[in-house]
Amino acid sequence: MGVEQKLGNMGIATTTLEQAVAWSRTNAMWPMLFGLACCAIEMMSAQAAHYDMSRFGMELMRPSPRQSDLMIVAGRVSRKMAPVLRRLYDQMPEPKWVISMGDCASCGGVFNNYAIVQGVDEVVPVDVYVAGCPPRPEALIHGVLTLYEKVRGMKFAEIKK
Amino acid sequence: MPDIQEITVDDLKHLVSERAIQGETVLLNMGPQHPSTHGVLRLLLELDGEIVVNCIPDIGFLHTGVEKNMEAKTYQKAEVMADRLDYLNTVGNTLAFSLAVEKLVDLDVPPRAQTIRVILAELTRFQSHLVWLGTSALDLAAMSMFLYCFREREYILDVMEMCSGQRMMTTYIRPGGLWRDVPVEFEAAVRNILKTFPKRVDEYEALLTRNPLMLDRTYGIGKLTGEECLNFGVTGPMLRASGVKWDLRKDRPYSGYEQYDFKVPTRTEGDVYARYLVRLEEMRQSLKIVQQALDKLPMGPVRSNNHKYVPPPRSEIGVSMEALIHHFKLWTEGFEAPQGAIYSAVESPRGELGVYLESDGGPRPYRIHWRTPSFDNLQSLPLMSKGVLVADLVAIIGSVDIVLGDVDR
Amino acid sequence: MEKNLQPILGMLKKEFGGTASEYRGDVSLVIPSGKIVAACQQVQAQGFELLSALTAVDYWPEESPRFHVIYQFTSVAMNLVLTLRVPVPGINPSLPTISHLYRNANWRERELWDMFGIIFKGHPDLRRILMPADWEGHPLRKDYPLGYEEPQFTFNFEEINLRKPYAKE
Amino acid sequence: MLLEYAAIAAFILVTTLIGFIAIGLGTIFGPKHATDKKAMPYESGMNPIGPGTRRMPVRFYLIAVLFILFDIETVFFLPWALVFRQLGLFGLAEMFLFIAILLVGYFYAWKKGALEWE
Repeated sequence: MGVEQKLGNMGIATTTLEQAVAWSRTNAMWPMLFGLACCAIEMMSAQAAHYDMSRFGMELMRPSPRQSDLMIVAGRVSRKMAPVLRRLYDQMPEPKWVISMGDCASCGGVFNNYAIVQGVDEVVPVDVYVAGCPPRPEALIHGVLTLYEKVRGMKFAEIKK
Repeated sequence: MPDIQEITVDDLKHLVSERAIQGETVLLNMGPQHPSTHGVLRLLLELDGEIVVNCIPDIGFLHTGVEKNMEAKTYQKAEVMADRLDYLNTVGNTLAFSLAVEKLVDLDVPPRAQTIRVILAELTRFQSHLVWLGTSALDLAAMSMFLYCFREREYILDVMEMCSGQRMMTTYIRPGGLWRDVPVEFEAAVRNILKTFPKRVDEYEALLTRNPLMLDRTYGIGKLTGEECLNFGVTGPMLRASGVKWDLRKDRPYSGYEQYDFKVPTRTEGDVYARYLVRLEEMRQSLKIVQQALDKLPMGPVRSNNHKYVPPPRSEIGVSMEALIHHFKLWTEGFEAPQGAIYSAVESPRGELGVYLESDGGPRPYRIHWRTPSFDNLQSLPLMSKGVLVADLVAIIGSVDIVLGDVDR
Repeated sequence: MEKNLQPILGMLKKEFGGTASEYRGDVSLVIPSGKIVAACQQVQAQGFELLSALTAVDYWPEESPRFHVIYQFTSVAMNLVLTLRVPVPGINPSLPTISHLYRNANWRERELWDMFGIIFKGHPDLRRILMPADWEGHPLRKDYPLGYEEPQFTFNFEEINLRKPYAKE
Repeated sequence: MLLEYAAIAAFILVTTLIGFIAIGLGTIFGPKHATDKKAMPYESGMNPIGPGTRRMPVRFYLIAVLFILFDIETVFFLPWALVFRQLGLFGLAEMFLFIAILLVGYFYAWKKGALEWE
């Protein structure tokens, strides 16, 4: 964080600022429109009216990595797609998180063969793993809320300079 | 982790026009991560301003090696992967796999199971057309259509979950019948769908069919004639929108489809608008089939009693010795299919979904090839997109209704 | 076997000398690899407009005809289905292309080159289609390993954790 | 008289202030990790082919100019809309004349095919 680099830990002042920053991050975290396979269909129904992820601040699925804070890897990552996924992760601006949705993204799932990367944590650092094949929309929303706990728990001190 | 390979113009020079080599036209990636490619399809576009001079599709970004993986699994375990191929037509995939295995081992299926299979397959066709209608209307800026379609889709997913416990990847259809009988509330839920959905389809029709915006964006765009379709191996709604009346449910019926009377909608223009009309009419016909199948649902067993291939019901295991032996053998080693090679095809929402299954007498398929419709339907995209605007290309991709799990396998 | 498939089959057998066989109602004709393009032209002339499937089978330990390339034709007008099988040797397997007759053979042949290593002479743009461009080996061959990696459960969590290439930030 | 101008000045001041605050907070507090990969142009995850800047077809410029032209026309509606009740019939006729002139330009552009893409 910018202020942390400049002012260092100032007790009360930075904790209230942390809460303010955490509040602003968790209430408007825009995921990147990055559907790969079957989990993308469940992500779409989680985004649609019935389950409505917009209630949790995910109002828009931004197609370009420049305007997104969160990458939901929804689906199986093939060997040909892995470098593209890494490039998209690098092009996202800094406070960024990754949810690996579904078994195929988390550990290769039912496809244990030459074509699938066995777990997307070999390509991008993952914050939250959501189990299920495909996980129900409620499971994805539960994953999102666990990510929000992680974001709220972030202290400025440990943030990488 | 290898980096992305650098592609220069000269190693594509046999594909692009010479104006690209002189740098007059722009080579642009409508790449794997793009909102309107309906999945991880990469189109290398050669653009002259907004006009698409050349479109070179590049697929394989979702290649899961299903055919190789299925060779390493027994027939029961391999079916689980069949669901994930065309993830919008999950019941259709397991139906294609089960019909292929039943044809190979010559297994009978009780009539009740066949009727329930038809009901679930037609509901899946309806749900797949809903996702197509929602996403391709969203590409044409009809945002609310996406929300309406996914609202209806929840009802169908509830029925699937009621039967099998899983919303999408049900694996409910097994070689020899079904996993178990449908629950009691099944009939009421499907009746409710049959009561409300025709009105919903009329709502979509009212919103889009005579909408001047939709007409400007879809009428006369992406034309394909019947001969071109057949030459490209295009099947399904795209072929029927070009005037060729070829529907596997009608012409090569399977699983009891010959007992139902339904119309196969065809148009002659063969453009994006004709495909929209054909798919909308197919949604109505699917409801008619479900109606007739539900009225005629016979009682009886849902699994064949040929226990060499079909696990016996749990109640019998405690009683008879053969059932225990069959059960134990089937779930540890799987059944040995006779030596031979067969090809059996079903009509998926996208076209002819065929399974070439070859067995060498062992418990595992020696070779299984999935003839998926989107693989061939996508090959006609470069022909359709010559000289159109990029915005029209988006409408054409929507009308082809590709599912990348289907294309890359 | 549908009755109006007989004359076509008889004529094809006479002209290309293949051996016909029927299994579960599917008629298939084995044709030597030299005559496949002429056979496909003849089949297309007979009214089989749709090449519904083009795939291959790898009989690995046998070396002489190691691959069987399978052409599956469908006639929409006459509602008929016919299969042609072509044995191909294992050492630098190659076949002439039929993408000028059926345009969907273009990608199908590219897939066979990518997955089995069967070269199609005369193909306009024979590149890998499903695997990355710099991939070595042809995955669907029987002697190509499945690429199975041991899944990480609780009992073997630590030792797999050591050698799992986690992504650095 | 001065009071109205003060109100407009305050309005302009507050709007620019809000703009600068929003961007300023971002630059001060936002973490900055510029990596070379992040600076590369985004082309749906692939490497762009060929130079980024090249000759653009003139039609893009044409459409941009037409847009600006008719956009400014709508800008003139806003002050007119505030006071058109006091102006009465004269204001209405004046505005219709203004629109008519611009419509002539619009039909000219339409017939010359500036709106079609080819």
